[in-house]
Amino acid sequence: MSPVNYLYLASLLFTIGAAGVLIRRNSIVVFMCVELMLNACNLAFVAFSRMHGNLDGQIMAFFTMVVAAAEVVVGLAIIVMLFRSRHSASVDDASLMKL
Amino acid sequence: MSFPLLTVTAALPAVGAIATAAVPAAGRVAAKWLALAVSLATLVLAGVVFARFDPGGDRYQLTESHAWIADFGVRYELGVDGIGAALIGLTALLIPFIVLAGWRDADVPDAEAGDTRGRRWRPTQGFFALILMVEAMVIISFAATDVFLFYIFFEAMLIPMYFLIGGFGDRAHASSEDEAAKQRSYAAVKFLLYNLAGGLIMLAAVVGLYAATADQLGEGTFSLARIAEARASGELELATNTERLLFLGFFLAFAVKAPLWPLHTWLPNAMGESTAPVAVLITAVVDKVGTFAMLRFCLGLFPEASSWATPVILVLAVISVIYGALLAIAQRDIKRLIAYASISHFGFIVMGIFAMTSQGQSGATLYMVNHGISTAALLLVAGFLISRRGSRLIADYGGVQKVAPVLAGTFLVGGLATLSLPGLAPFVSEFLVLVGTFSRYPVIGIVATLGIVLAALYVLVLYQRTMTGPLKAGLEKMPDLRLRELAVAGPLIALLLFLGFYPKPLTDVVNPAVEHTLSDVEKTDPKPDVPVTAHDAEAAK
Amino acid sequence: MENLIGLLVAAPLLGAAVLLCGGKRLDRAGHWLGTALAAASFVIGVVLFADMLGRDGEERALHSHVFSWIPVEGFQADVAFQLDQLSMTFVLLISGVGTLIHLYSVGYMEHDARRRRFFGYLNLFLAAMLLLVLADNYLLLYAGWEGVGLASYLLIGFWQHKPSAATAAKKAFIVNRVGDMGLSIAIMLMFTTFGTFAFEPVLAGAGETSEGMLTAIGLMLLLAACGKSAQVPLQSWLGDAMEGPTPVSALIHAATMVTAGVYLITRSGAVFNGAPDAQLVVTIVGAVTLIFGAIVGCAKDDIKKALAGSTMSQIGYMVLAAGLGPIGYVFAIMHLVTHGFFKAGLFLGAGSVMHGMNDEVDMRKYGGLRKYMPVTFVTFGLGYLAIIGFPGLSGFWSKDKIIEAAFAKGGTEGWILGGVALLGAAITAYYMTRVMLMTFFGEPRWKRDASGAVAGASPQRPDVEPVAENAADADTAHPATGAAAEPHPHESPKSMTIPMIVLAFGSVFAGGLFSLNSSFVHWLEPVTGHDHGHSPLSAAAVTSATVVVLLTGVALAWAQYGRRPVPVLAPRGSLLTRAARRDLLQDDFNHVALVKPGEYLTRGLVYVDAKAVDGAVNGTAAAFGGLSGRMRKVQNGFVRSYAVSMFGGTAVLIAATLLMRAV
Amino acid sequence: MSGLSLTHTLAQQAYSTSTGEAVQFWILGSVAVIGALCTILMRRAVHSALCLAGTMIILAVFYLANGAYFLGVVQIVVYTGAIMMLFLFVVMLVGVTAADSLKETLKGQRWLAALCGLGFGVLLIAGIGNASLSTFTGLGEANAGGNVEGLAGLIFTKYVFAFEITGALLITAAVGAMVLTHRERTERMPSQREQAEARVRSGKQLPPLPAPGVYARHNAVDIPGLLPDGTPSELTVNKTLRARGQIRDVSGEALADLAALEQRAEERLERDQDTEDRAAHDRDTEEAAK
Repeated sequence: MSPVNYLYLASLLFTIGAAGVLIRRNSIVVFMCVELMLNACNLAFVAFSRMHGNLDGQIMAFFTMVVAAAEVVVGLAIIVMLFRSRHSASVDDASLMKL
Repeated sequence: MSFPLLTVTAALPAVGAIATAAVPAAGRVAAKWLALAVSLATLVLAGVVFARFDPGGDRYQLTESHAWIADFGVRYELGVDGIGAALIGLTALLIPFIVLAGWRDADVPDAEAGDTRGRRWRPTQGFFALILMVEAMVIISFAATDVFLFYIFFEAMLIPMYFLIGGFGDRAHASSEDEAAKQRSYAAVKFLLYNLAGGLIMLAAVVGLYAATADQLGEGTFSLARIAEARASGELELATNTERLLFLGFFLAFAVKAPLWPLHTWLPNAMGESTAPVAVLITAVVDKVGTFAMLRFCLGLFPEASSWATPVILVLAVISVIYGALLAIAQRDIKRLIAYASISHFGFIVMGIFAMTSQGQSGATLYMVNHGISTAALLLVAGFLISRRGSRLIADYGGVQKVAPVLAGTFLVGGLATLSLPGLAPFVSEFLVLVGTFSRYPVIGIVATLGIVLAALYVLVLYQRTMTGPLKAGLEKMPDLRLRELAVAGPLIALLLFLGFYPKPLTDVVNPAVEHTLSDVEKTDPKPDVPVTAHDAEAAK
Repeated sequence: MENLIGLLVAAPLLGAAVLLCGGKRLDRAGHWLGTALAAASFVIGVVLFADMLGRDGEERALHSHVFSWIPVEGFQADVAFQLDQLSMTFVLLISGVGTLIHLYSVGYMEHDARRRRFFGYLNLFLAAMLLLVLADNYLLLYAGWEGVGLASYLLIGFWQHKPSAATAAKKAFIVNRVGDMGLSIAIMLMFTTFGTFAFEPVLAGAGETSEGMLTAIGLMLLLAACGKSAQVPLQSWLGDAMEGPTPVSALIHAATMVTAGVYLITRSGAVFNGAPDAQLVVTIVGAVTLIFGAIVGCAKDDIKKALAGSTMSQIGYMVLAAGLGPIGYVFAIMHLVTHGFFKAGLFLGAGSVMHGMNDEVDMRKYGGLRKYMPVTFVTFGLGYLAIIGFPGLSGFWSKDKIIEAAFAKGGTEGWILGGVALLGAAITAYYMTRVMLMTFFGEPRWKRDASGAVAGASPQRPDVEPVAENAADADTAHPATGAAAEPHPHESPKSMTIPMIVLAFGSVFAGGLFSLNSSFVHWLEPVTGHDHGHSPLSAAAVTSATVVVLLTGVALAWAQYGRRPVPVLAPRGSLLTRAARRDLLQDDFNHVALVKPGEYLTRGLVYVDAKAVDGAVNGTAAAFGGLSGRMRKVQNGFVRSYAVSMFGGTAVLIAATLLMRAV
Repeated sequence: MSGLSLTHTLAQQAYSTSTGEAVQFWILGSVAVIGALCTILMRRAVHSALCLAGTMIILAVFYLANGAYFLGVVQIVVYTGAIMMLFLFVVMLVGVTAADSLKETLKGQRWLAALCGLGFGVLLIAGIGNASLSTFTGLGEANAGGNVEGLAGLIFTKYVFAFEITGALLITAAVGAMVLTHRERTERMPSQREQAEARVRSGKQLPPLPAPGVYARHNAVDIPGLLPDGTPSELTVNKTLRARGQIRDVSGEALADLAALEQRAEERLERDQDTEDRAAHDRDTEEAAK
């Protein structure tokens, strides 16, 4: 089996995650889907690093994780705020930009 | 560097405008007198310009030239040729009458005036300040010999005009006051949009001109003199298509302003909704900038393109002549009727300009002046009439001449001038235009001649319905012209008569300028088939 | 001497200016001022005439260049006068008859509150007409031409508060405008052809250009003439012009306005001589109008309308003559002058009658007036004899010559035209006799009907009101007619009778005087040229024929109106009669052919302007508004739909990259 | 010879992977995909979170398989351990049971999403497919000195700035989270009196809510107290339990017990009756004997 399959898997997961972002209304779930996409990317990075035989890819994945962590922290905080302010975690309720 | 006469002439009303606007709410009357004084002073200065202008001299005189926006080769260049001088004279002449005629138009009951809603509200001051501001801008645009400078004021004019149209209307002509206000703002917006659209197209053309000159002369310029000189020396050779596009850009803007069919529809609304003095300002002063610019910029900058476009433009012009007259006949509203009449007259002017004959263009220039005066006379008197009844509908009047013979008389004279009766100024110009057009484009000339019959129709129908016949109920108490109103109508009529019998002062100034323009477009008058000299006339006897 | 020419025009012009701008303080003396200035211009005319007689035929023409009017490169219009025999004839006629009419109006209008203005207009009229005949170029003539139009407009519509008057005035002006259009086109043609439009060079150069061009110019001039001289097809305004006060009618019909056309054609003789087709059209127009006017004249019961019809046909005679070329010019002018006398006399007489019958115009309500107003009767009678061409009186000499000339044209045209002219003479005799009989003979019919019938009958001058009276109620009550229950015929005041008497002399002797060893011919020959042609009939034959037909006409009229009493109410009459009463349906024709379509056209255009021209613009605006409204919906504020678009965008980007790499 | 065999094996490793890894890939891969799908399809956030966690663990395994040992561990510790727990924490905070319906409210959103997703996936896969990735060099020598050391080497040399910056980022994030979630009490806390008045004004229940449980026979919070007529009162139970539907309704058995009680009382009374009769009869017979 060729490691390219990892890439296929990664893109598949990424797509699923993206679809989730688009479909789900619950902000937390949406957020999870984003995480899923990030992880898919990480998988791709790792696979690439294996293909090219150097560790830069893994470094990228590493940074991704760090950033993801930070992002999650802030993002969840925002979700909590939202929930407090409008007693709902639905992204559709946060549509004040509507004309 | 001699005395900057033109700058001062233009600056005076601008300063006056600011001063007028600064008058506190209490001093309404003072503001009026101030405005009148300023306009009269401007008239004097314009008289000096006219006197200092030497018909035999250079093409542009009283020139001033300063670098302005060096990076873009924009210069502050002023200078008048005969045409400019005549039109500056016209502007400065009409404004005092407009001020005098609009004496009460902007007044509000003292209850409303002064301190309302916490703000100092001074419509009267604003009205006269705006009028003076327009005057200043118009004068500059007549004097500008730098395309960019002209463009700026050509556009800036719209702002005060917008407020004059939208802000001040004759009271209670429509069913209700706010109904009237709605129509007014519609008219104002329409005016603004039409002219802005034209102006933007022109802006594109201006930029294009800069690019072309920058491309060929090394450094871009807007100076008429520089461009003409470059063109003469062959440095500047615009590609045919470029020139045509630029021409169209300029012409559209001017055709909207002029206005030429089918870009005319803003005029009836604007003139109908605004007060008579403002309507005069629109049709007699501001619109002239459009026709003037055709003469100076379209022909001056793009000769080949002008002659290329001539046939189409002439057809449009003749359509305007007939179309405007026909619609004038059908109008029920005095001011709109006059507006459509003006459209017809502007058709004549454009026709004269693009006939490319000395008669046509001299005629067109005279026409600008005469139409200004005659329309002012007719429209202002109509305004007095309307102010008495508070209605613009022809149907609301009748038999006025019994109660107000002088008003009726002045109205009739104004009307006769509009239908260009010999002995009154417009006849001279109209006939010149007709002859000038006919001698090169006979068919168009003949069709346009229909215009004089139609003109008789709409003027006389208007007069018959308003002034003659049995007296309409409610008009019994209508007063005749007051002294102030006589002071407006009288001099205008006198002027019409004078220029009708002795237009020489004007033609002397205008002819050389027209010769220059014709030489720009490299056109000469068509020669008569059988030139008859006085000599063989003698022989024949 | 040259400088005096300017004064001819200046005097009445000054009068007009003073009277119109003078204000109320001139009300008392204004009319005398006007009359005096008119007289002054007549006197000047006489002086110049005497001076002119002093020189011999060729050198008689005087020129005076006053100032340069419209100087534009190649287009030099001057205010310059030319006084030759032709102009002189007109000057004398205009100022002479004009002065008399002024005098007459002093009496006629004395009850009118706006008499001052009336005289102002009269002076303006004279000034314009004099300018017309004195101009030395076509443009200045055009100025006078339009000036006449204006003056006629003001005078016909003098009683403006009467809608009928206002309408008539407007009609006159506009119909004239159509003619003016012809004149201006003619001038433009001249300018493009000859590079000038002064009489001398144009007429001198006429020979050098193509016949086609001359025909074009000629036809345009004819159009102009038709307008002013009320020739078919532009005749319709003349009848309505009777709405004006009677002196105005007299002035328009006798001395000034309608003669302008004849003057124009005669003046432009050189052009017409070069264009036989144009001439033919002129003669046809003349002939048609001649009959047309005559027929209308027969049917009218309104005395002024009847006279108007006769004017039309008499002018027809002149135009016909002018169309004949050098054979006719002189006689056209001669008839014009004699006609000036007797027609003025007739109108003033008619006015005097109306004055006596408190403005009743219906001849069927006259009758037997000769006992009550003898002077009027005599002068009117002389005028009548003159117009029907009773041998020895003015009309006879001039009209007879025209008929001769018509025959002398030769060929079939000659016969036809001559025949028409003869027929016209017969009809003229008929309807004028009719007028005469209905007015002055027979038993009075104005006593018969109950009081108020006359009072109620269409009043001519409802405007006669005390100066002080409040203007507002003037059109509700007409003091002049409202007051008088019953007519009391009486002779008119001196100021009215004197002019009539003078004119009567003119209408008796002028013709004879002119024909005395054909002095008039010699007088005009240098200007118009003259040749006798070769008449297929001897002069005697024509004369006798003329006399015979006019006697038949008279006899017919006598048979119908002299022997049996005239019914007060007009009988229904034959189809022709009814048509003729309606001016042979000219107005109906115009209404159907021009007015209605015009109205529809303008209304349609208004719609087009609002919907199409304006609608196009508004439509564009609306389109943009709608579009942005749609676009707006996309911005729904839902994060997820934004995300979809982002995601889609990424997909598209990827697709693009792949494509690029694939390519 | 041996070196040669070594290079050979390296090449072997380079061009394809071991069968074991293949088997593992196919099994775990499909599980991961299923987990992902469950993540986006489960109606309850909790379940989604759990599925996601599962997927992440599988990914960790894949990292390990790809020679990213450090990352694999970090994945489990940080992601599955920390981040997912954070998620669960928030889910609890928001309410575990709030199951949102999967019914789409935005028009066409779902179709568009499906379309985009499909197109995107297809494109991505196509892209990978026609990218020339056939040959690849394994991590053999990269990891020669140990994976962690390798990474450390890179992080502290090549990527040191990025590393520092991410550190700063983390700090900022932490502070930011605190700032966001910290609620400043801006106004004075309402006194008891004010609260009471507010309650009166809003017409809420004034006295404390009735306690759950019945007659001290039950003291569980999930059992509603009974009204005098024996029907259960919702008010007595915590609304979370109510929301979860975890209410044990005991009113039925209470009534049954009551009935049974009366039944027994009945029987007891009857028995007393006939014993008295018998007693009376005995007394009569005794009196007759005398």
